Amino acid sequence: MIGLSHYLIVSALIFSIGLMGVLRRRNLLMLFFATEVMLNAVNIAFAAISHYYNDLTGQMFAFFIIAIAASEVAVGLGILIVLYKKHGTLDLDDLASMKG
Amino acid sequence: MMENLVYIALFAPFASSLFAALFGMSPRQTFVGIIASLLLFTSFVASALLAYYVYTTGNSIHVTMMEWISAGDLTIPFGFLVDQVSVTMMTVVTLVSTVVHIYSIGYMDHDKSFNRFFSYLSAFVFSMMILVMSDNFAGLFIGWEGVGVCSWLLIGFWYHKADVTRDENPSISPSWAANEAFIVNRIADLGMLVGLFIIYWNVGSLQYDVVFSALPNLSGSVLNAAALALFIGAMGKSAQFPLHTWLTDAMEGPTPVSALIHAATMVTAGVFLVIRANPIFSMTPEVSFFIAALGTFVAFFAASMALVNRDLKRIIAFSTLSQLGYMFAAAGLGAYWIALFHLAAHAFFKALLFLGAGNVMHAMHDELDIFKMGGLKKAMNWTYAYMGVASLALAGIPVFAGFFSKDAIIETAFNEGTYVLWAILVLTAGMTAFYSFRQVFLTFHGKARYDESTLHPHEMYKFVLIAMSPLALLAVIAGFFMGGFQTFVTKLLPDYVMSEHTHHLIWVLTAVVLVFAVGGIWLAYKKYANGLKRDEELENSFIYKLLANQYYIPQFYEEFITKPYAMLSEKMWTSVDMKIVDATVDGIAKLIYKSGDGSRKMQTGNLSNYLNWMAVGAVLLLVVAAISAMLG
Amino acid sequence: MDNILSVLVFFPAIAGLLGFVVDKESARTYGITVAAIELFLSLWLWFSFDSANAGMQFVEMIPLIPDFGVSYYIGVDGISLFIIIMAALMTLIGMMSMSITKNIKNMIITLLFLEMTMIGVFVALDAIIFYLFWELSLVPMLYIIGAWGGPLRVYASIKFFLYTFAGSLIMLVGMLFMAYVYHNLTGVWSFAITDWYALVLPVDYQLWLFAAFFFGFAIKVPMFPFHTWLPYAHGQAPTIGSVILAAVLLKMGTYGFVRFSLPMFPDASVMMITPIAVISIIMIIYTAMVAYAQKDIKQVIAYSSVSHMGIIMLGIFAMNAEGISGSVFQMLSHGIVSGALFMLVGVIYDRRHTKLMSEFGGLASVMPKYAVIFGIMLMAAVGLPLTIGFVGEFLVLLGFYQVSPIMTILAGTSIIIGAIYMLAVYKKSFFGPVTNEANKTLKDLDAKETWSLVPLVLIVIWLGIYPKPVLEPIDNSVKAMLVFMDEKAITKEAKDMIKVAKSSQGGV
Amino acid sequence: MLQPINVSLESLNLITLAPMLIAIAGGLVILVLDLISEKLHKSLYVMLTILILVIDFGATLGLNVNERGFFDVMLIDGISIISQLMIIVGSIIFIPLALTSKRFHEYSYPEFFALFLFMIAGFQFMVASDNLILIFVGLETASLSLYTLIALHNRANSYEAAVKYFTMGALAAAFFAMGSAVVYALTGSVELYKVAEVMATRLNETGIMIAIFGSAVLLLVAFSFKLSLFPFHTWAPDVYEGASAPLAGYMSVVPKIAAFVVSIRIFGMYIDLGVEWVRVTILVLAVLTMTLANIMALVQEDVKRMLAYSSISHAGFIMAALALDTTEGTTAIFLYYALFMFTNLGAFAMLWISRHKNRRFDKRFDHPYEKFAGFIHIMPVGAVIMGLFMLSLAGVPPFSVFWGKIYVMQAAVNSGYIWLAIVMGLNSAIAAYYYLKLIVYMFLMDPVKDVDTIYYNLSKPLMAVIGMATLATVGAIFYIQPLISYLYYMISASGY
Repeated sequence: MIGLSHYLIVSALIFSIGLMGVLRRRNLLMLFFATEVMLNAVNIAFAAISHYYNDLTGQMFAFFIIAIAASEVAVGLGILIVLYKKHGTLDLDDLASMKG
Repeated sequence: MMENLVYIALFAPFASSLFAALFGMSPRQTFVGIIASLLLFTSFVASALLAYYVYTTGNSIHVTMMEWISAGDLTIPFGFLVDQVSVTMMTVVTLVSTVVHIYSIGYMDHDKSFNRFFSYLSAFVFSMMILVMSDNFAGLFIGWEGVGVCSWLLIGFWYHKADVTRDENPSISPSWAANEAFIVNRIADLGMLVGLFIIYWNVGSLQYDVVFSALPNLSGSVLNAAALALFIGAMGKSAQFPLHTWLTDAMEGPTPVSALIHAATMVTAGVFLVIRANPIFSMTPEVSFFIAALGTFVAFFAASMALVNRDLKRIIAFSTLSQLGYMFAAAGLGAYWIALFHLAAHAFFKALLFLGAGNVMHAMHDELDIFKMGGLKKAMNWTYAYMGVASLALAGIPVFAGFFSKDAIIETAFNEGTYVLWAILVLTAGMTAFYSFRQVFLTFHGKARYDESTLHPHEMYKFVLIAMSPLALLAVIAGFFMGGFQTFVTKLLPDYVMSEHTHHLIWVLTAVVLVFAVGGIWLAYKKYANGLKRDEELENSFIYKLLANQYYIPQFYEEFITKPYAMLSEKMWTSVDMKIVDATVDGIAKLIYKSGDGSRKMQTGNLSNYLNWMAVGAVLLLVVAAISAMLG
Repeated sequence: MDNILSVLVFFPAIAGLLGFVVDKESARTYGITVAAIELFLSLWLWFSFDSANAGMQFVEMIPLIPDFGVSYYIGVDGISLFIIIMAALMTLIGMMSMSITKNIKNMIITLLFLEMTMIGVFVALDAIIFYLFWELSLVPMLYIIGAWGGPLRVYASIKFFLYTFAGSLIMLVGMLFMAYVYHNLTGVWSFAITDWYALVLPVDYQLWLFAAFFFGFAIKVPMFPFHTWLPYAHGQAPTIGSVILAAVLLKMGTYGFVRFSLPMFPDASVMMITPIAVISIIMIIYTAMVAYAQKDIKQVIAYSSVSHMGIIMLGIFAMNAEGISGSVFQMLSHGIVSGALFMLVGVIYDRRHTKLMSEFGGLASVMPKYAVIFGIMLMAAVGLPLTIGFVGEFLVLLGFYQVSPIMTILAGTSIIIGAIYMLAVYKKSFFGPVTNEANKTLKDLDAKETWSLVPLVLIVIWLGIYPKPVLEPIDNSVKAMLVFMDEKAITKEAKDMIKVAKSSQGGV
Repeated sequence: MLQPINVSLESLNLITLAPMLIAIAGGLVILVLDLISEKLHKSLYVMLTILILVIDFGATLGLNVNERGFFDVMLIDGISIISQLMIIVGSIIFIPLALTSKRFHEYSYPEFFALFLFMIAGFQFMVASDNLILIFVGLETASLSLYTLIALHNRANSYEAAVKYFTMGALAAAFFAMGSAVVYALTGSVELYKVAEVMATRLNETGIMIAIFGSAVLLLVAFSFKLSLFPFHTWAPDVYEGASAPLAGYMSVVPKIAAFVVSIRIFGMYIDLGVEWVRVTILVLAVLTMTLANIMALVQEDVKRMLAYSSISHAGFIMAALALDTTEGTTAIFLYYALFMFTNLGAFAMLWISRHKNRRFDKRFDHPYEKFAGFIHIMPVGAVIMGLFMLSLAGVPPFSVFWGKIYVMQAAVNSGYIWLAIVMGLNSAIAAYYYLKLIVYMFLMDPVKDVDTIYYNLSKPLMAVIGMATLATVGAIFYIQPLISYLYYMISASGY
C-alpha cells in the first residue's frame, strides 16, 4: 500500500522537476510557473505529512502556501508586464544590463 | 686656585673658538687671530703653572665639573684630572698650539676664511685638552671624537676644491681626504667603544682610578680583550698600519693644521691612550708586545715610503708616522715614560719642521714638489736654519732633542732582548736621517729648479719666525731635561731603567745608532747636496715605484673596499629593497586585487546564472550534508 | 591642574574645529599660536611632573563602556613625558618653518588634529583608547601626504595607510584576546594597561600575544622587512609631513614595545631578544647601505631613520636600564635630529624644487649658515659626543653589549656606515666647487627658517652636554619597569636576562 | 454535534499583535485618504507614515518581555522587541529621504507608503513569531511589498532589479517551504520550541541526522538568500544598483535584521541541539561571504555598487557572530546593525543627494568614483561627512561601526575562534582600501564634470537625516554603553 514515503518521494521529484524548470527555462513566465510547481510539490508533502500525523498544521501551512503562491503570481505578473512594456521581451538573457 | 687654573687652561681655547666663530662668516680680521692666540697663550700659561705646581708638590688635581650621563648604574661625570702625564700633554699641546696660532696669523693672511680657520683651530685645541685632561674613558672619548671632527673640518678647510684623479693628487681632494680621515677614525673608534663597554661591564665604572684599582680582579682574557680594543682605537688616531692612509692624505689641510694636528698633538693621542691606560697594558704582555712589534714595523714601513716621496709635506707626514711607530714601540715595551718623552720632543721638532715647510710653501706659492725647488737657502736662511735644526733633531744627532728620546727607545728595544726590533729601529734611524736631509738638501741647496723669472721666494714675516723660535730652542735643548722628566713622570708611570748589561753596552749602542744616522745624512749629502741628479732606471725600478705608490695600499682599498661597498649598496637598493622586499608587498596587494577581478566574473548579470549559482550552492550543501551525515 | 593631560589632548582638537572659522589669511598665525600654547602646556606638564616618582602621574580615569571594560584612562610617566613634549615642539616648529601656501588652512587644521592623536597615543593607558588614537593618527597623515605630496602621493599615502592599518588590526585582535584572558582570570572586563600589567601569563600565551602586538608595532617602527612604505611616504610627503612622520609617528611603534610588549610579556620578550636583535642589525646595516646608494637627499634621510630606529629597537631589547633608557632617549634625539634634517632638505627643495644631490655641490660656499646648521645636525645624526645623538646611541650599544658582544659590534658598525652615507651626502651637496649655475644665486636661510631651526640646534647641543633633566625621569621609570618585569617573569632565563639596576626604586 | 469553541480574549492577548496591526491600519488609512482626495503632496504621506511608525514604536516599546499571544503563535521575547524597534527606527530614518528637492514619481503614489507600511508589518510578523507558518507569511508579505517598492523606482534598471530579486526570492521561498516541510515531517510541528523538544528526543535515531541536516540546509539556503551570503548573494549588487539609493541602504539593513532574527531562532535551535555541522557550515559561508564580497568590492567603479558589496561583506561578518551562538555573539549582531544602520543609511543618502533625475554620469553608472572627485572643493561639509561614513565603515575608531566590529571580534575571541577574529581583522584591512579609494577621490583629486549634480537633490529633510546619521556615527562612543547593556539585558532575558 502507498505510505508516507511514497508521497514524500513524489513531492521531492516534483520539487526537483520544478527546480530543473527554474534552471533551464529562459522565459520568465515559464520560470514563474516552475516556482509554482515547486511550491505545489511542497503542498503535497505537507498534506501527506499532516495526514500521517493527523494534525491540521500541515494543511494550514499548505493553504497559506497556496495563498502566497497566488499573491506571488499577482505581483510577479505585474512586474513582468511593466518589464515587457519597457523591454518588449521576457527572455531573461536580455536582462543583463547590470553586471560585475 | 688651582681648580680655576684647570678651567682656564681648558676653556680658554673654547672661548677663543667661540669668539672666532662669531666672525666666522665675516671677512678676515687680524684681531681675531691675535685674540685667539692670546687666549691660547693664557691656556699655555695656566698649563705651565699647573705643571709647576704638580712638579713641585707632586700631587695631582682632580676636579669634577658636573654629571654628564647617568643611566642604570652608569654614571659619567665631566671630571678632569691634572697629573704628571696629563699636565705634560697639556703643556706640550698648548705650547705648540700657541705657536701655531701665531704662525697662522701670518700663514693664512691671504685666506678669506681666516676667522673660520681660527675658530676651528681653537676648537681642536679644546677637544685635545678634554682628551688629555679627562678623568674617565668616556670623557677621553669625547675629546677623541672632538679632535676627529675638528681634523675633518680642518683637512677639508678648502672644501671648494674639486675632486681630481689619484695621479694628479694622491689625496683626491680636501673634502675627500677629510671624509677618509673621519671614516677611518670611526672604524677605530668602534674598537675603542667596545673597549669602553668591556671595561664598564666588568668594572662597573669608566673612571680611571676605579678601573685601574679594579684591574687585579679581572681575568686575563677580559684584560687582553680590553687592551686590544683600546689599542685598535689608538691605531686609528695614531694612523698605525693598516689604518695609516688617511694621515698622508690629511696633508691637504693648511700646513699649520698639519703641524698642530697631524704631527704634534692629535696623532699622538693614540700613544697617550696607551700611556694613560698603562696599568691595563702592563698586565697584558702579549698585547703590549704586539703593539711594540706593530710600532716597529710602522716605523720602518713609513720611513721606507718617505725615502722616495717628492712631496714636501708628505715626507714629513711619513716621518711623523714613523716616529709614532717609535713611540708605540717604546710604550709596547713598557718604557712608557720614554714614549711620553719622545712624544713631547717629537711634538716640538716635528711642528717646527712642518711650520718650516709651511714657510717654503708660502714662498713657493704652494709648490710642494721638492724636485721643483732648490737653492732656497739664500732666500730664506731663517727657515733653512729652523728646518735644519728640526731635521738634525729628527735624525737623532747628539745634543738635539731627538737624539736622547729616540736613542732611549732603541736602547729599550735592545734591553728587552727583542734584537730584531732593535735592528729594524736602528736601520730606520738611518733611513730617517737620509730622507729628512734629502728633503733639506733638495729644498735649500743646489740651484733653483723653478722658474726664477716668475717666482721670487721671500722669507716669512718676522713675527712668524720669532714665534717659531721657542720650538727651535726646545728642539735643541729638550733632551737635557730627560733626567728631570723621568723623575717627574715616573711618580705616576712605571719607571723604566736599563739593565746593568745594557748599561755597559750603552756607548756601543749609541755609536751604532749614530753611525747609521750620520751615514744617512752623508748619503743624502752625496746624492743631493749640490743639485738633483735624476736616476731614471732607479726611478723606474719596481721597488721605487712600489714605495712611491705607498705599496699600492690606497689603490687596494679603493678597489677592494670602497668600490665593492658602493656596488653592494646599489644592489641592495635596486635589487633587494625594490625588487624583493617592496615587490612582495605590492605583489600581495596586486594578488588580492586580481582575485577580485577574477571573482567578479561570477556576477554575469544574467539571471539564470544567478539561479544556477543558487541551485548549485543548495545542492552542494545538501551533498555535503549527506556525506557528513553518513560519516556521522 | 590635574587634568592637564586631557587639556593637552583635546586643546588642539578643539582649536582645530574652531580653525574652520578662522580666515584663510590668518590661519597660519592661528596654528602657530595654538601650537605654541600647546607646547607651553606640555612644558608646564614637565614642570609639574615629579621626576623622582617613577609611576604614572596626572592619571585620569573616566569609565566609557564599563560593560566592555573600556575607559578613558590616561596618564604619563618618564617614558612618555618627553615624547609628548617633543610632539608638541615638532608640531610648532614644523608649522613655523612651513612653506606651503596651497590651502594652508586645511593643512593647519589637519596638523592640529594630528597633534591631538599623537599626544593621545602617548598618554593613553587604556588599550582601546591607545588603539583609537593610533588609528586616528593615520587619517590626517594620509591627507597631508595625499594632498600636498609629490607626483606619487596617492600611491604613497594609501600604501602608508593600508600597511599600518593591516598591522594594527592584528594588534587589535591581540588586545581583544588579552582582554579576554584578563576576563577569564579576574572575571572583570578591562582594557586598562595597568590592569594588564598585573597579569602573569603562561609563556605560550605571551608568545602569541607578543606576536600579535609585534605586527602592529613593527610595521609602524618600521622594522625590516616591513619598512618599504617609509621611503615612499617620506619621498612623497611635503616637508612638514616628513618632519612629523619621522619625529613622532615612528616613535609610536618603539614606544608601543616599551609600553606594552616588555612589561606585559617579559618572558616572551626575553625569548624574542635574538630574533629582534637580528632584525635590528639588518635594519641598521642594510638600510644604511641602501641609504648610501640613494640619489635623493630626502631618501637618504628616510632610510637613515630606518637605520636609527634599528638602534632604538636594539636598545629596547637590551633588558637593562642602560639600554632601554638609552633607546627612549634615542627616540627623542632621532625625533629632533631627523625632523631638523627633513626641514633642512625642505629648505633647499623650496629653493631649487629638486632633492637630487647631483643637482647641488658647493652649497657651503653659497649658503654658509645653512651649511653650518646642516653640519651640526649631521654630526648629531652620526652620534658625535656632546650632541644629543651620542647619548642615546652610546647607551644603547653599551646596554646591548651585556646581551651579546658580537651583535653589539655588528650594530656598532652603524657609527661607521652612518658616517659614510652622511658624509657622502654632505660632500656631494655642500663641498666642491659650485658647478650648477642655478646654485650660484641661492639665498641663505631667511629669518623664518633660521628661527625654526636654531631652537633645534640649541636643543641638540644642550641635551648633548646636559641630558640629565631628561634622562633622569626616563631612567627612573625604566628602572622601575625592569624591577617589575623581573618580579613578574616566570621563566628562569627571563629572570637572568632582565637586569635590575642596583640603583632602582620599587615597581610600577 | 460540535463543541462550541470559546476562546477568551485574554488568552488571545491581542496586545502582542498591536504593532503590526497599527502598521497595517496605517497603510489602509493612507490608501483611504488617497481615495478621498487626489493631489495630496508626498510630504503629507511622509509625515503620516512617520507618525504611524512612531505610534508603532510606542506600541512595541509597551510590550513586555517573554509573552506569547494569539494562539501562542506570537512570541514577544527580547530579540523580537529590539529587532522591531530597530526596524521601525530604520524606517523612520529612511522615509524622510522621500522629501528630495526634485520630484521622484514613486513617492507621489500613496501606494508606495501603504506598501512600505505593509512591509514593515511583515517584518514585524517575521521577528515576532517562532511559528514557521507565520514567519513564512511575514517573510512573503514583506518581500512582495519590497519587490514592488523596488520596481516603483521607475527605471529600466529597477525593473531588472525587481525581476531578479523576485525570481530568486520565489526560489528561496520554495526552499523555505520545503525546509519547513522536512522539519514538520521530522517533528510533526512547525512551532520552533516544540520542534526543538521533539528533535532533541529523536537526535540519536539512526539515519535521522541526514534529515536534520537536510532541513537545516534547505532553511539555510532560504535565509542565506535573504542575508545575501555567498553563493546566494548574487542578486544583491544588481538589486542595490537598480533600486533607488535610499531603498538600497534600507535593504542593506532592515530586511537583514528581520532575517537575522529568524536565523537566530532557527539555526540557534540547531546549534543548541548540538548539531555542530550547522555551525561549521554557517562559519564557512560567513568567511567566504566577507572575503569574496570584499575582494569584489575592491574592483568596483561605482560607489553604490561598492557599498552594495561592502554591505554583503558586513552581513558575512555578522553571520559569523551568529554562528558563535553566544549571548555576546547575539548582542554583537544587534549592536552591529544598530550602529551600521545609521552609517550605511547615511552613506546611501549621500548618494541619493547626488542622484540626477535624467542626466546619468555615464551610460553605465550613476555614482562612479569620478563623480566624487574633488568633492571637498565643491561641498566641503558633505565631503567631510561622507569621509566620516567611509572611515566608520572601514572600522576606524572611534566611529560607530568600529565598536560593532570589536564587539563581534571580541565575541569570536571569547568563544575561542581566534582565527575567525584574525580573518575579520584582515578583511577589514582589505575593506579599508575601497572606502579609502572614495576618500582619496573626494579629498585628493580635482573635480571632473557635472559638479552641480553632486548636491542636486539636497533638501532640508535630507540634511536632517544625514545630520542625524553623522551624529550617531561620530558620537557612538557616548551611547555605546547604554546600548550594549540594554541589548545584552533583552537578549539574555529571552535566553539567547
